[in-house]
Amino acid sequence: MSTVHLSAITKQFGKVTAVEDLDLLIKEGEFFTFLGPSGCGKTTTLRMVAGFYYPTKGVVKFNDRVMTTVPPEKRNTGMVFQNYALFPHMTVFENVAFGLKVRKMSKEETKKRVEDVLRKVRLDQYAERQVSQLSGGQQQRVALARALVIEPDILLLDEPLSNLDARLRDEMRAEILRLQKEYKITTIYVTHDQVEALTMSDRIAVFNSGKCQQVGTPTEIYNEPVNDFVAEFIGETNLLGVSEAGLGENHRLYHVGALGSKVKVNNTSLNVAGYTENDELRLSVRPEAIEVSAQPVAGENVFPGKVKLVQFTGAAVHTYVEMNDRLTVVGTALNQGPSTYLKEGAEVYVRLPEDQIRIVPKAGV
Amino acid sequence: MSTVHLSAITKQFGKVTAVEDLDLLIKEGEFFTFLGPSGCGKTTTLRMVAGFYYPTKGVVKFNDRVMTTVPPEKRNTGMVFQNYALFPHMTVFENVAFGLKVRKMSKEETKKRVEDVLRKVRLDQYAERQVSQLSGGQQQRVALARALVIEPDILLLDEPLSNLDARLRDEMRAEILRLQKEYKITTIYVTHDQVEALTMSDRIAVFNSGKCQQVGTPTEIYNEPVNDFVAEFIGETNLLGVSEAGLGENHRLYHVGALGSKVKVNNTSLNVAGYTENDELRLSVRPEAIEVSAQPVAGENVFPGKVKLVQFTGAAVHTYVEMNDRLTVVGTALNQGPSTYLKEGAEVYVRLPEDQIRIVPKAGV
Amino acid sequence: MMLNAEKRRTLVLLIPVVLILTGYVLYPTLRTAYESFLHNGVPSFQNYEDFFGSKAKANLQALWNSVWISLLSVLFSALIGVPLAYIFNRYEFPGRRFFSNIAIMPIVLPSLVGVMAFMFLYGEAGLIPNAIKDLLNLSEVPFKIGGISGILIVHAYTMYPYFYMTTASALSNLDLSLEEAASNLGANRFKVFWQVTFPLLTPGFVAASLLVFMVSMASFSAPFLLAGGFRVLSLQIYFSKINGDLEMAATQSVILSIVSIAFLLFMRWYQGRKDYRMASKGIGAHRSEVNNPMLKWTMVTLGVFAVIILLLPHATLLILSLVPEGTWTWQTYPAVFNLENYKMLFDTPYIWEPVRNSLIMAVIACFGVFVFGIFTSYALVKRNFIGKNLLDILVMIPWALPATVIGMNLILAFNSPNPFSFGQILVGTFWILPLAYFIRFLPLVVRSTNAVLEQLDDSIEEAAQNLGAKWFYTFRKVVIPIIMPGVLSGTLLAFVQAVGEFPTSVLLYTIGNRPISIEIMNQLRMFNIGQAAAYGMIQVALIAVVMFISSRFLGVKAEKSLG
Amino acid sequence: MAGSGGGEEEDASGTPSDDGGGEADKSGDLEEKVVIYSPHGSDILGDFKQRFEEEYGIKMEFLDMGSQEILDRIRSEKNNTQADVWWGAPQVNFDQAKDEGLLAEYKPSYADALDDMYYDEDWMWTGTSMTPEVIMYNNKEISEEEAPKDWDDLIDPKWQDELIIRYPLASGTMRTIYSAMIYRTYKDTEDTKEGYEWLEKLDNNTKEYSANPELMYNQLAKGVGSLTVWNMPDAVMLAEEKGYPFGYVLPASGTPVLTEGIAIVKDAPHLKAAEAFYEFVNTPEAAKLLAEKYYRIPTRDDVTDLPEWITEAEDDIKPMDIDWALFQEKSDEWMDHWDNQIKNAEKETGE
Ligand SMILES: Nc1ncnc2c1ncn2[C@@H]1O[C@H](COP(=O)(O)OP(=O)(O)OP(=O)(O)O)[C@@H](O)[C@H]1O
Ligand SMILES: Nc1ncnc2c1ncn2[C@@H]1O[C@H](COP(=O)(O)OP(=O)(O)OP(=O)(O)O)[C@@H](O)[C@H]1O
Ligand SMILES: [Mg+2]
Ligand SMILES: [Mg+2]
Repeated sequence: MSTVHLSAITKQFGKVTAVEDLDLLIKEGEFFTFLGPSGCGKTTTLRMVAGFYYPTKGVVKFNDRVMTTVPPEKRNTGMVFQNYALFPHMTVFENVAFGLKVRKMSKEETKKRVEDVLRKVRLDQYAERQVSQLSGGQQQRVALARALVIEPDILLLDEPLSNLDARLRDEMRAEILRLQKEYKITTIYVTHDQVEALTMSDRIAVFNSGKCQQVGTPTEIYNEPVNDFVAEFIGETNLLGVSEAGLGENHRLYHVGALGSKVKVNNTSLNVAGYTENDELRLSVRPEAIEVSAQPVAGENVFPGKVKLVQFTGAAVHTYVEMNDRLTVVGTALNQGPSTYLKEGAEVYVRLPEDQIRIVPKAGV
Repeated sequence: MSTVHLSAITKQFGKVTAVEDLDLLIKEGEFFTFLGPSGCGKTTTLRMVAGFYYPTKGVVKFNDRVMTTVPPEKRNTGMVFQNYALFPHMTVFENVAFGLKVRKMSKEETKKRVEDVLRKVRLDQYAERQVSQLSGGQQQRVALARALVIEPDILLLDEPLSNLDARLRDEMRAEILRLQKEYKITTIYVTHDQVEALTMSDRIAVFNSGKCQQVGTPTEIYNEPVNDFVAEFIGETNLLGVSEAGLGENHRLYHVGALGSKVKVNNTSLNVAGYTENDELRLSVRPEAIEVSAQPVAGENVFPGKVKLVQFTGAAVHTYVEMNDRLTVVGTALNQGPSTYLKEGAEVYVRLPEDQIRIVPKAGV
Repeated sequence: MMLNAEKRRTLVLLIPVVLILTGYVLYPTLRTAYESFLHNGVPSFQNYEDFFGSKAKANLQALWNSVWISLLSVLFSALIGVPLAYIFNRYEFPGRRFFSNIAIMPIVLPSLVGVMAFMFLYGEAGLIPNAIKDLLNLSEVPFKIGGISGILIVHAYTMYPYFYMTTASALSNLDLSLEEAASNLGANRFKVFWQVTFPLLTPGFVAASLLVFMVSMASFSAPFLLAGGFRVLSLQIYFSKINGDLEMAATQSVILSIVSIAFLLFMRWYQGRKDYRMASKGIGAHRSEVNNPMLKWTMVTLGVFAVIILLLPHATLLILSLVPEGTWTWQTYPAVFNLENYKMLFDTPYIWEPVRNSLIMAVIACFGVFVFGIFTSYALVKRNFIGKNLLDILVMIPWALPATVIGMNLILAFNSPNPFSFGQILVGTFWILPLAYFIRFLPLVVRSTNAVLEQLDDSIEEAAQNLGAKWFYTFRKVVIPIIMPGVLSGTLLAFVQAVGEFPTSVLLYTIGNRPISIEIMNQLRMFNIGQAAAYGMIQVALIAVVMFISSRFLGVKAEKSLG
Repeated sequence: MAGSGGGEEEDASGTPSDDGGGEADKSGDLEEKVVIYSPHGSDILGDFKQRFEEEYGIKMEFLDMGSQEILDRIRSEKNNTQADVWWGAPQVNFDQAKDEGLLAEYKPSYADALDDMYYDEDWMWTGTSMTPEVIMYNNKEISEEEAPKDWDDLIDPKWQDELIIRYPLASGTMRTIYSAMIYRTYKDTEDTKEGYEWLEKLDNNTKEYSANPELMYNQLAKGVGSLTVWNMPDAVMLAEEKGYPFGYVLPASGTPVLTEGIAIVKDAPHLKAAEAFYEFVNTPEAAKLLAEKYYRIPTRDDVTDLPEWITEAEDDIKPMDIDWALFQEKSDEWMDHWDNQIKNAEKETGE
């Protein structure tokens, strides 16, 4: 029930700069996700919000209160640590009850709420176990329960579901979202699971090497990445180096070096990101947008190729098509049973739909 | 370069039975994956293979040697621990070099190989850091490098990529597979990421509560689950309770309680799992198999419904269709841009293709 | 301004620590240092000139002897204490608990009678050498202790518990999956121990090495009783004092402290080079399993054997207490046993008074060191502030100085009213002894607590704070329970030592608070070795009971965290 | 016996405390208690406590500790005096205390019965018993005939490794003996050379330096060594009381005789009681009791019916003529030399 405002935050460890000049405004009750490669500064940022690190430069505000150096226990945030940080000398119940005991809640009320949350994370039978006797995923759920049970103003979740199986993860996601909406808890979420990020978040910030690349809603981030880093990092994509080659009425032409030919792209802001003259350009096309077909297909941007590999991933099937010795593209189709898979080595036609291509600049370093 | 043979393995911790009566034969050079919900006994099994636990009952064999109580250091396995278990008093380099030093490898050779593997896990710049100064994902990669560098006979990986982002995970997967194939290392892999499991594995074992439910290749497991637990656990699916309702020439009829009508299913072993008379039956149909359309569609098993929720997950779009107040099914389509999404509340038609339905028995407890 | 809250907290923590240390350690020590710069009452460097000049030969030799004896004592204590701790804490075998309790019995042995028991046991006229001689019909005793070997053996025997206890508590906090990772990488048990376990126990070793080094630098009874002519610094101090040259004694004390402190700084540096916080993900405290029956029985045999050796001096003490006066003089073996010594002892009307005094004073002092030690150690390990090294030195000084010097310091500082004694003259009152014990044994608790705190991952504390716990609450409910094994082992050591403390007691006791050790000493002075031994047995029994109770009731809680 | 003894003593002396029958009267002008620091051990002290309390009806408290410690302690309690009487220590200790101004003057009623060897010229202390030093031997190993007869016999090479010596720096007895050995020639030559040479030879014959008497007795009794030098009362006591196989020889050429004394501590909080106690422990009856039961040779020449071992030896004791003031002045230096040069040269480790 707070906004979180980070302005011009920099954090250095000795000579290492973990976070650089970060500006973020997270709205009240928002579910906000940090995405980014390993070591890009997500945990560090979270810890500055929680109060375990003080920024080297910059200000942290909750609502309008400056919190930069307020000690952690006065911030009423609930955090799930990347390494869980469970209290080894306590049982599961005691771990979860800790925050309530601190808040001087009555015995019965504590018991009720702890049992309640343990049921939600499917650990009600484990209440009396020592935490060292739990499996990895069970420990992670204890950490989650411990942060949820205090119904904090701000919830900080550092990869809270990374050790859970898909089904349980679904349930936990639903539970977190339910609580979050119910109590309007401002939530900052760190995850490496893109589906998780895309389905749960109100907004997402994409980090790279301590810098924020883009902030936006999931569809914005996915469909309208501002640069090739975001395009490539979120979801699968085929990235091809291109250069401008002409302007049509409703479309633009780009020359694709690796294909040795031109590609037509709709001239909308959805298909062409903002860029300047000096930028190197990339063409990004998602595998699921690519049509791969054994028969010649009608339309623009059709190129022949040869199936190199067919990869089964459950719901989807990836088809790797070799266009020439310099270029392979991936297409994705839904899994409609083994009979529909293309054969490796088959000659195919690949279409890059002009309305689903996006031209982005190369990210600065 | 060993087979791993577990016969009739049971492991108990006091009164808790973590693994029960497990039989597995993992072939030489095979990439074998354990899948299963949190706390089902995956880590425990892995630890018995590594030699950290001794089975309460049963025998562990590598090739034909009984290894049940051979100490860990004589097994030449390489393990990535779920909790990393990095040596806090050593730098990244020293951590990785440890196994080589134990093997009395020369200084230069050690240096060469450590640098090599660190480059592969993208940590070459971090060689001299203390491990406490690394981010979670970086630590995990050190653990991975440490296990890979010794090129063991058997590689045991306990959720080795859970803290990595999708892109890095892809790279690491490729690296693991490359090494695994190159040196023909028998690999046992634990993961919660199904795409990972399905794309990497030669075979998969699905566990539930300490018991093995099914062993098979990824397509077998996905397309021909033996029971509803496996069907539901691997991938998304719609599960409907059914009862037998008749037998056609090439098809069978099942009565779906929740729909109040019959469904036609092809009568092949692909579409109907083995079951006995006493089994309760379930109909499983994957979301990506379901056709959802605003126009009435031709064919069998078409039912009307109303769109309840459209969920964007990146490459795919899930459509939740309410058939009646007892039943909602999910259909998945590829993301072809926001314009193609169905509207919530729209009247639609849902087809359950008869060749993509699978009838499975309910799993015993 | 940036680090306000953090700094304020550190400050609040530091103020009492600094105050107490200044008042009761620094101030008295400075008094002594000041004394060393007086020559016949006039300020000068004469004493130091003497030390390195005219008296250099003896002094430097004593210094050198002290140093290498101490280093060897550290080595030997480690050689005994570490393996014992490892075996008794790592392997589950029949009688493990019993053995592990016995293992700290040496520390129960009252120092003076203890060393004498050693001589009765292993000296040239001792029971064991003569028994072997008679059994094998040798013409000469096969071995005897005495001189340097004697000092080293006695040091190793009485000081290895420092290693044993700190190692044991550090082991209990060690993440076992680290060892598993090592053995998985192909390291055999030996390598695992040397390359992983051993380095990770560094904080524990550092603590123990410091304690042993300093205590043997200052050790008195052993060199004095076993090698009367052998020159070590602690004896030089004693003799200077006996010869009436207080200023020289002070000078020698200063030198001794400087050496000890140098060692302290060296160890701190050594430890500071690396990180020992086990910050791995989740909790990996799975206990390794041993099923090998061979190994198990080897352990049991080893255990039994060790226990016998460890308890022989106690047995000797028991024998001495049972031999009536005058029946074991020239005889090789005692022939008559009865309870006469005990009877004579219990006939004295005030027999229980010293026992009660010792207990009360030890309890008071231990309560003090327990509380104060935890806070001090926490400040030292988990807080950053300027002058941390200095504070650490201050804490260790009472341990670095010979006990007699501490006693002298206190006399000098508190035989006139000053603010730290609340305007009272403390010398000659009841409180001076508990205070002395408090000061002397504070380093024990601080060291052993440091060792476990070093291993504690910060994120545990952070988690508690994040859940809204105030610092103190976190400290009480999270930090303390986790470090309890370390704190308790330190406090237990302190208690045991306080009950038997002699060198400062003898300087400071009064009629009203006469402790056991003084009573033993008095019996010895009257040549009543039997009654002294009987008194010693009472002390042993007393401490054994306390240890038993604490391991029963407090140990249970501490062990819970081991999983 | 104590009761009647007390009465007689007061008759003879006419001490400040008035005579009178009742105990209550005796304690009339005394303070409620008296505090004694003494190294005499709880046996003697307990015995005297009982007798004194019976006689005077006030409490006697005692601290039982070594004489060196008493000195240290009285020194450290200077600002806050706790003790009234210091009973028992060699005269050197008292002299030192006197020099430091720690003692109070008191001339006891029995002053006339003391030889002037046995009191301080300023009456800061008086002697209560005397302690001649002797050569003590294990009579299971050495017969009476074989035993050395005089100091110089001890340095005969045939006793190589036969001597067990109490470590001299820590022992008043041994310091006195060692100093006396130097003083024998020093008093004429003003040179310590001969004395040092003698000590060097003694050091040669010494097998072990014992840290405390108990260990020395043990080593001697069990035959680790067979000879030592020690004081006569202890030698008698050990043989008669504790069953040690010890005999002793009074050196023919004379021996140092130590005086043990008593003194009142300066600023004693219970002065009257202190004086009463001072008198009480050196009545003839008390002296006799000490001699008979606790092997102390009285300094008073008016004690009769002494045990045989004292009367027999009385003629053999030839007190060495010693300048105690010089002793006190020089002995630190001499012992320092012994410690640094003599012991050093020969016996590094004492092994
Ligand atoms: N030392 C122990 N004592 C008691 N029970 C234990 C112990 N270790 C594990 N268990 C229990 O055994 C079961 C299996 O644990 P295991 O660690 O093998 O699970 P897992 O399949 O690896 O789960 P996850 O995916 O969450 O890591 C769990 O229910 C766990 O609580
Ligand atoms: N105490 C420290 N000292 C030095 N460098 C540090 C320290 N803590 C973190 N870093 C570095 O700062 C960078 C950011 O770390 P951070 O933990 O925020 O990464 P992250 O985004 O959470 O990564 P991951 O997804 O792998 O957990 C990393 O490169 C890390 O090595
Ligand atoms: Mg992180
Ligand atoms: Mg696991």
